[in-house]
Amino acid sequence: MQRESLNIMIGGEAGQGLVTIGQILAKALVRSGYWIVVSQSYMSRVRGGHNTFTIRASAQPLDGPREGVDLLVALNQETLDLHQGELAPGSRVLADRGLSCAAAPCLNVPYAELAEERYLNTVAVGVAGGLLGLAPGLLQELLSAQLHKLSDQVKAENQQALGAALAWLKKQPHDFAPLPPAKEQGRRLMLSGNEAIALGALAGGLKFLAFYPMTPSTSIALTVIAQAQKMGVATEQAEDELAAVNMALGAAYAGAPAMVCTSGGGYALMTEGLSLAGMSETPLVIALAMRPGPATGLPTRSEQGDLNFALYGGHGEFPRAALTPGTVEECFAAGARALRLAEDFQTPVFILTDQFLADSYRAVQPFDLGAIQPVRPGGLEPGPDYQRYALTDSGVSPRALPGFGPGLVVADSDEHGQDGHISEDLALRVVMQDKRLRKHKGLQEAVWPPVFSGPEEAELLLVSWGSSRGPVAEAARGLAAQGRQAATCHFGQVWPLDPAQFLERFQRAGQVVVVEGNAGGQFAGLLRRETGFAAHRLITRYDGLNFTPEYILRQLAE
Amino acid sequence: MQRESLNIMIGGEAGQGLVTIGQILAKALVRSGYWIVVSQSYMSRVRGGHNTFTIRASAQPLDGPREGVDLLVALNQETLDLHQGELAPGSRVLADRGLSCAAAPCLNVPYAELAEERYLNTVAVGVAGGLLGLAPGLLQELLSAQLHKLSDQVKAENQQALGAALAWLKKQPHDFAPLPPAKEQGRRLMLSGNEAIALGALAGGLKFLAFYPMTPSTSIALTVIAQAQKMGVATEQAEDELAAVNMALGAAYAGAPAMVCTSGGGYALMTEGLSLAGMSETPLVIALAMRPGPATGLPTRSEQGDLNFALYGGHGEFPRAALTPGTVEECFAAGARALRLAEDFQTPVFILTDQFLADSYRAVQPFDLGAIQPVRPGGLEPGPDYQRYALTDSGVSPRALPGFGPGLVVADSDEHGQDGHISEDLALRVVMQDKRLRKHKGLQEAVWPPVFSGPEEAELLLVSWGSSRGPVAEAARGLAAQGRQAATCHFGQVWPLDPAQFLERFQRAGQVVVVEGNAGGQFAGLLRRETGFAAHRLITRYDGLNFTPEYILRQLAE
Amino acid sequence: MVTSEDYGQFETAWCPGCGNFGILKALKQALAASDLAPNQVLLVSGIGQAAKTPHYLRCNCFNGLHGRSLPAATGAALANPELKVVVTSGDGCHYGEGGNHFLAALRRNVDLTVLVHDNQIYGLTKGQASPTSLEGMHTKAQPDGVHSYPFNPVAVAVSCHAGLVARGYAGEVEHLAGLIQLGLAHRGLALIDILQPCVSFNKLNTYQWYGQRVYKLGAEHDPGDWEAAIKLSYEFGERIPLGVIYENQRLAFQDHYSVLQKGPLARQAVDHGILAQVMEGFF
Amino acid sequence: MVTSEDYGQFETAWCPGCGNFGILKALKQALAASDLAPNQVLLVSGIGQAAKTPHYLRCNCFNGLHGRSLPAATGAALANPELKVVVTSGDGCHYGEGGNHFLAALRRNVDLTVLVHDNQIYGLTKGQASPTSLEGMHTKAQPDGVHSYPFNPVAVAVSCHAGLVARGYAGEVEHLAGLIQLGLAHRGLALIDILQPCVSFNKLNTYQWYGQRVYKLGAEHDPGDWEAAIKLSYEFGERIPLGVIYENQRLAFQDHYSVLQKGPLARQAVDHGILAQVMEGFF
Ligand SMILES: Cc1ncc(C[n+]2csc(CCOP(=O)(O)OP(=O)(O)O)c2C)c(N)n1
Ligand SMILES: Cc1ncc(C[n+]2csc(CCOP(=O)(O)OP(=O)(O)O)c2C)c(N)n1
Ligand code: SF4
Ligand code: SF4
Ligand SMILES: [Mg+2]
Ligand SMILES: [Mg+2]
Repeated sequence: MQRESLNIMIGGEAGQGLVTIGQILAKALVRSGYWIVVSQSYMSRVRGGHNTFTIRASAQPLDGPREGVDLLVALNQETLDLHQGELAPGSRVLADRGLSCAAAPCLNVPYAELAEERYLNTVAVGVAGGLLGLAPGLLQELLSAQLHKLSDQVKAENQQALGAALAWLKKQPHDFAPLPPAKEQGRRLMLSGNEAIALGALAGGLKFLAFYPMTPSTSIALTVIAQAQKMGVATEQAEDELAAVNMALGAAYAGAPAMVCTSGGGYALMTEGLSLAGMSETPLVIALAMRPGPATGLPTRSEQGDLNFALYGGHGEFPRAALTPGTVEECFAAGARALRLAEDFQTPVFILTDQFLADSYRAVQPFDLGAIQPVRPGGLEPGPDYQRYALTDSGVSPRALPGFGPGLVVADSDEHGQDGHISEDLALRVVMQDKRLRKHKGLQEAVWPPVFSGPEEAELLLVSWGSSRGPVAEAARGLAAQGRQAATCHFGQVWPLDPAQFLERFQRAGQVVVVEGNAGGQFAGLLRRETGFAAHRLITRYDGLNFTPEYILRQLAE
Repeated sequence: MQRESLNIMIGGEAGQGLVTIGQILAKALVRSGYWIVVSQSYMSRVRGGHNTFTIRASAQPLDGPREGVDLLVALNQETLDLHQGELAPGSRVLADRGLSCAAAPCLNVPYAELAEERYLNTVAVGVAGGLLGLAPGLLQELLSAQLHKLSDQVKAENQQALGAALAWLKKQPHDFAPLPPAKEQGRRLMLSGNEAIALGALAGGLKFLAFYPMTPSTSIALTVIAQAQKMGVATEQAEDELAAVNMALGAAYAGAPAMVCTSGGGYALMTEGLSLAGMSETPLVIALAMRPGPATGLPTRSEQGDLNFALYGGHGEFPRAALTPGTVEECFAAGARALRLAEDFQTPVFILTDQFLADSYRAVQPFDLGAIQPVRPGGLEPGPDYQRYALTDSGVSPRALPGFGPGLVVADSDEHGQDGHISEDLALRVVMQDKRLRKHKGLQEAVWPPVFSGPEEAELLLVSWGSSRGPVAEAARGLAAQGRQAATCHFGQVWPLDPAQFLERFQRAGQVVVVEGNAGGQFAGLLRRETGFAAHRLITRYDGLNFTPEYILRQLAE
Repeated sequence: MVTSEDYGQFETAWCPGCGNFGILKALKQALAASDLAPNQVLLVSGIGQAAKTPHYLRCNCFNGLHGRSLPAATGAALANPELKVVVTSGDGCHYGEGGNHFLAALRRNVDLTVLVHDNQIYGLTKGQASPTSLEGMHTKAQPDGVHSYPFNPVAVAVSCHAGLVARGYAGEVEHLAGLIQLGLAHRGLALIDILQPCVSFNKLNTYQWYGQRVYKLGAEHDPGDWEAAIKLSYEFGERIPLGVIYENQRLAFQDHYSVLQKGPLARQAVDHGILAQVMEGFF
Repeated sequence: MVTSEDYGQFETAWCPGCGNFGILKALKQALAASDLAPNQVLLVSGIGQAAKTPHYLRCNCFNGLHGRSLPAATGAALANPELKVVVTSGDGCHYGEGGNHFLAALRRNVDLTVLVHDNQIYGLTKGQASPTSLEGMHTKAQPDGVHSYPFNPVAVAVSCHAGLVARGYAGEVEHLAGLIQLGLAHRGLALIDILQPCVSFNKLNTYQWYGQRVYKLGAEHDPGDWEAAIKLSYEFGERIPLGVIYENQRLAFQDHYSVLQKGPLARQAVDHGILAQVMEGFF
């Protein structure tokens, strides 16, 4: 039996190192030419509990995760107990000798015999890698890379453990059906959504990042910080989110393209600064990685519940844009694009992601950096008569940087005149508010259009934004396989909307179903508000998990 | 010539005491049986600049302000220069001797001769009061009340100044047409919108108030604070708005019905706490007095620009209600009502007001306090098995207070079980989120229905929320006078909406015009989102001033 | 007689070996020794590993937002003066996100017992520097080392004339329980900054590191002597004093409120008669 | 040579007699005496009467949010090390709404000159207590008097080892100008807490009140002596010292950033070649 795709789940307690096992296996799969989609599920604790790292792999391109487990690498009995119900036909379990599983054939690995306890992870990599048919040399190489900072002895003992695992496996009779060999794919990166946002932002010209740690956004910051020196970026962990956003605004004003990253509660604290970005016309990128709320909610899980808050957060009215990447490639593009939009329109721009996509590793073709023009603010020298808020048709005033010329750059949080100085002239207020709001048109013209796929005249049109893109694409494929005329439409940007890009096709579709990870149908509400179009149906999810095609199909079948 | 209503404007610098003059005249008018609507316009400074206090008075009930000035009490030349264009036919100007006005007959008051400079305000009260035909005894009485804390000598000198002013006026030939005498009205209060919110909240059972000063919300807090000891309310000026909202939540949890008051930027800082109110199911009233944004904007002016932010502020999804009083009576009712809703549904409730209504004094019939049942939280003793978040059909769990019984009251910001303890059970998450969101239905059933007036089958239906109620009512009256079939619909509560209460009538109307004080048409957008109904037309205002009937009629005529 | 067992025994989500276990134990002991029953006690916390504490003992609990435990506790204390309000959160919560509330609470001298589980790191978010992290400490978020001067909570608390200021150590449970008991007995804000090893992320300030440095203050130190306290509060290096560093008898914040003399606000009926009198002022 | 006149003369929205006028004058003098041209200087402020200052002199200006001037200034200073960044806001802004940023900025020791117009009141919002209001002061918002212990910014700054800590007085313009000039010259955070009479709302801490108490520190005080500085920082009562209370030579925050050695970030081109190398780590 050969499979179209394979789900490998590594499960155990926090602190058992399952992410390390998962990353090595995932990278080995990518290097071997497979496509992957990783889903990580973890609890809000550092040790104990129950976490999983699941890799879906295929020799064909993949759009999203699937349910079911084909290979379960169980680091403890709890993993077996919790996940045996998900085991698919033909699946196998890898577990330590003492552990037992009724639902599927179990390879009981004699971990203790094969290596010291602290090399358990390495043994697991070896056995699982072997079962998956991954080349031993590749596993060795990735293991060394993983261990590059450690002592020679530790390295050697690890390689020994790997060898022992592979040798042991060879002697085990098993008929686990691996994936078909993959085509040679050339070199590809393995990136999570958050890493891609960070790298995209660096490609786009990021020069300043401030943040306050908050799951699931922190890895954006850590990715930037790790490269900050090399890339010439100034970063700072702020004392709170209020500081983070105001630092970013100060930096952006002074010429450093700036980003903050945060999650719901931290974003709440940034909304006053968001409004200041709107008023002071300071470029600002906010990467908002969503998790289930309200309040602290489920801090390590996924949700798309903060769309409304992103669109309407901040007091008063001002233009903004919201990018909602659905793939890791789109995350990278969004990182660069957000900086460009923020700079070109001098206003805040969101990148909305969620825990699922943030932590989801994928195989990605190398990016064409040459196609990205990094932002360079303040080409203009402030001349002696420079006016920061000069009136223009587009609403965008030529931007100059303080200290870069003889003139002065005056930015203000109060209503102000073209020169930036505080004013209580009420007629001027209207002129300046109209100026700022005019930028909406430019943002709308620059919008990333939604991406349709599938038949023009669809019986069913599944609409996604953000991370539901992949599951929706897979669900549509499933529907097509059932012979249904299913199309998809993905919004990689949800604001502004340009109805000309989609409305007519929505109106033509038999049934329009919006698929989004919240309870309220926030995007569906936005569509109706902006176009009058009421989606025929809503598929929501708010249990902290990402969508899967199976979930969507089940809902549709109800 | 006798007038239907009269506009009295007092203008001068901040620090010249024009509010004192205005308040005494306004109260004298109220005591004399007139109806009043006050509009205050002031700058963000303590001394200097240009402020006005305008009283519209009539022997008939009034709904809102009007443009034009019939009596201009000018405390400086600037007032004359700025406002002479607004002088109506038959108007008069009161000004000091040196000042001049070309546009209308000017009574040049010899202030320096009539009293010492520091009694200028008293002289102005005397002359203006005399012109308005107010009883000297009444003016004397109100002046004493105003001065009750001062020395006998100062009191005597003030009364002397008043007498001198009245005597001087008697000798001046003038044909200023005052208002017709008013009917005896019984005792009425003179209250501003903010005072009414505060008193309404006290009537409704307010026991705790935390705030951080912010125009135009501060007077709500100051009104409560002035009565706190008497009414048994604990109040505190917090170190910031983050503290204010979290103090209120702690107090509410522990059994004190609690309110915060703030304006846009301060509210932004409260949105994280708002979300906590939603998650922890803690009653919370937020009085949000709006002013033009974004950011600091125009801190002392009016706008209705934060509706979206009130409705969608806070991360995650949770139920809420938003009251939008349009009159001072509604402000009082909203103060009490908000506490009731917050307690009954254990969720945040907004009172949205704006600078215009906040500072607008009106004549108000005494309230029937007997009709208000003050909130008394925690009738329930926590028994040994008390569960703070017990599941119910309504979504509302019986609330008990910590320390009031043997059981324990556990409130949590994380997702939690019925017992309040943190949980990462994802199925439970859905159960609890559904429980919380079910409260929306109860809130919807309890909604204040919109108030229609005018013909059932209207050619034109003017829709208002919040402070635009009065101007819209007056505009409709103007249209009716022109023979047009104009009706109005006022939303004293904008969330939840129950379309059954209005949609059919909207659909029947010839043209539905939403009148709101922002640029984006936020309520119109909400209507469309929730009902699909797209208003035919939008009348907006965002120059910092309130609506007037004239403004609305001009816009309609365009 | 209340015993430690009345406060129950629960599974925690903490790492084995974490200093929080010692603090939890000491807290239960102190509550029992103070003869406080679970339903008389309110534990207020923020978010973090430390802030999970209220879920691990039987008591009333308001587990609020990261950094905002002090305002919530202040509100609760002003609503019901009969509750014994204890605040328990991390260094990140109190001195980072909540720094402004920390200053304000000290200055108010709210009658609260404030336990800061000071592990000099952000534990729950996996090991970034906290305000008390020492200069030069390396983390993934501070790969070049911490550049800020460490926050000295004890010094700032003494300088703001907080009611009682003490330092404890999670490795000295009995001593810590004693300090918490003193804190519970003190009327006014009692800050107990507790050195708390984080075995997962703080590889610098370990049990060994603390063990080599801490010493217990003896009778030679007079906590009533503010100048001595100020001086002592700066001792944090080769030697770290444990014990009560400062104590005064300033009026507790609650005691300024006459309404609180009448007990919990929820028990005081709203008097519409008085409100009617108040309204008289507006006629 | 830059002169005070280069900084212009503008109409203000302040009350006649306000202490802010003296501060504005001293600031202009100090900038001129430091030979800083308006386009080299960035004034960052929050919201309040004090925070309007940047509108009243010719210079670059970022007038941000109430309480958030320090983070904005920190960001600007990290983006362009060639700007001379001066922060000017009120006591409410810095010690109230922005208290947490104040602590963090002191600990970072960002190279900023921070002027706090300390009128011990909220001026712009018409007279509520500020963190530095003295206990017992009555206002409409505190009709029973202020209950909190007043915040001592100087003591907290010294305790956090801020670079330079000084106190000035709006009534002593020349002396204040000298302090600001020292602050501008100091590399690191220079806090200048400035006693500023508010003639409209603070009827307690008047010109007369301050005048009777202030005295200028002489050579007998060594700002390098931290212990002496700590002690002196608590002197605020019958006598109030003016002058530099503390100064150290800690590395300024910016000096930890190697990227800033290369000048303003806006002048440094993004190197996609290096990024391509970085990407190698992800293959
Ligand atoms: C507003 C906000 N920002 C960030 C977070 C994420 N967060 C949770 S715990 C924590 C730090 C915890 O550190 P500390 O308070 O020292 O507690 P510890 O885990 O070390 O006990 C952070 C940053 C949050 N929950 N809310
Ligand atoms: C978030 C926020 N809260 C409140 C306000 C209102 N506000 C403006 S200025 C001010 C206080 C000003 O006091 P201070 O900083 O001492 O300055 P001063 O006017 O005394 O110079 C306040 C509370 C605001 N602008 N923003
Ligand atoms: S991460 Fe540190 S503080 Fe958190 S539980 Fe583990 S050891 Fe304790
Ligand atoms: S209110 Fe006070 S601080 Fe503000 S300008 Fe007037 S005197 Fe100065
Ligand atoms: Mg910690
Ligand atoms: Mg002040």
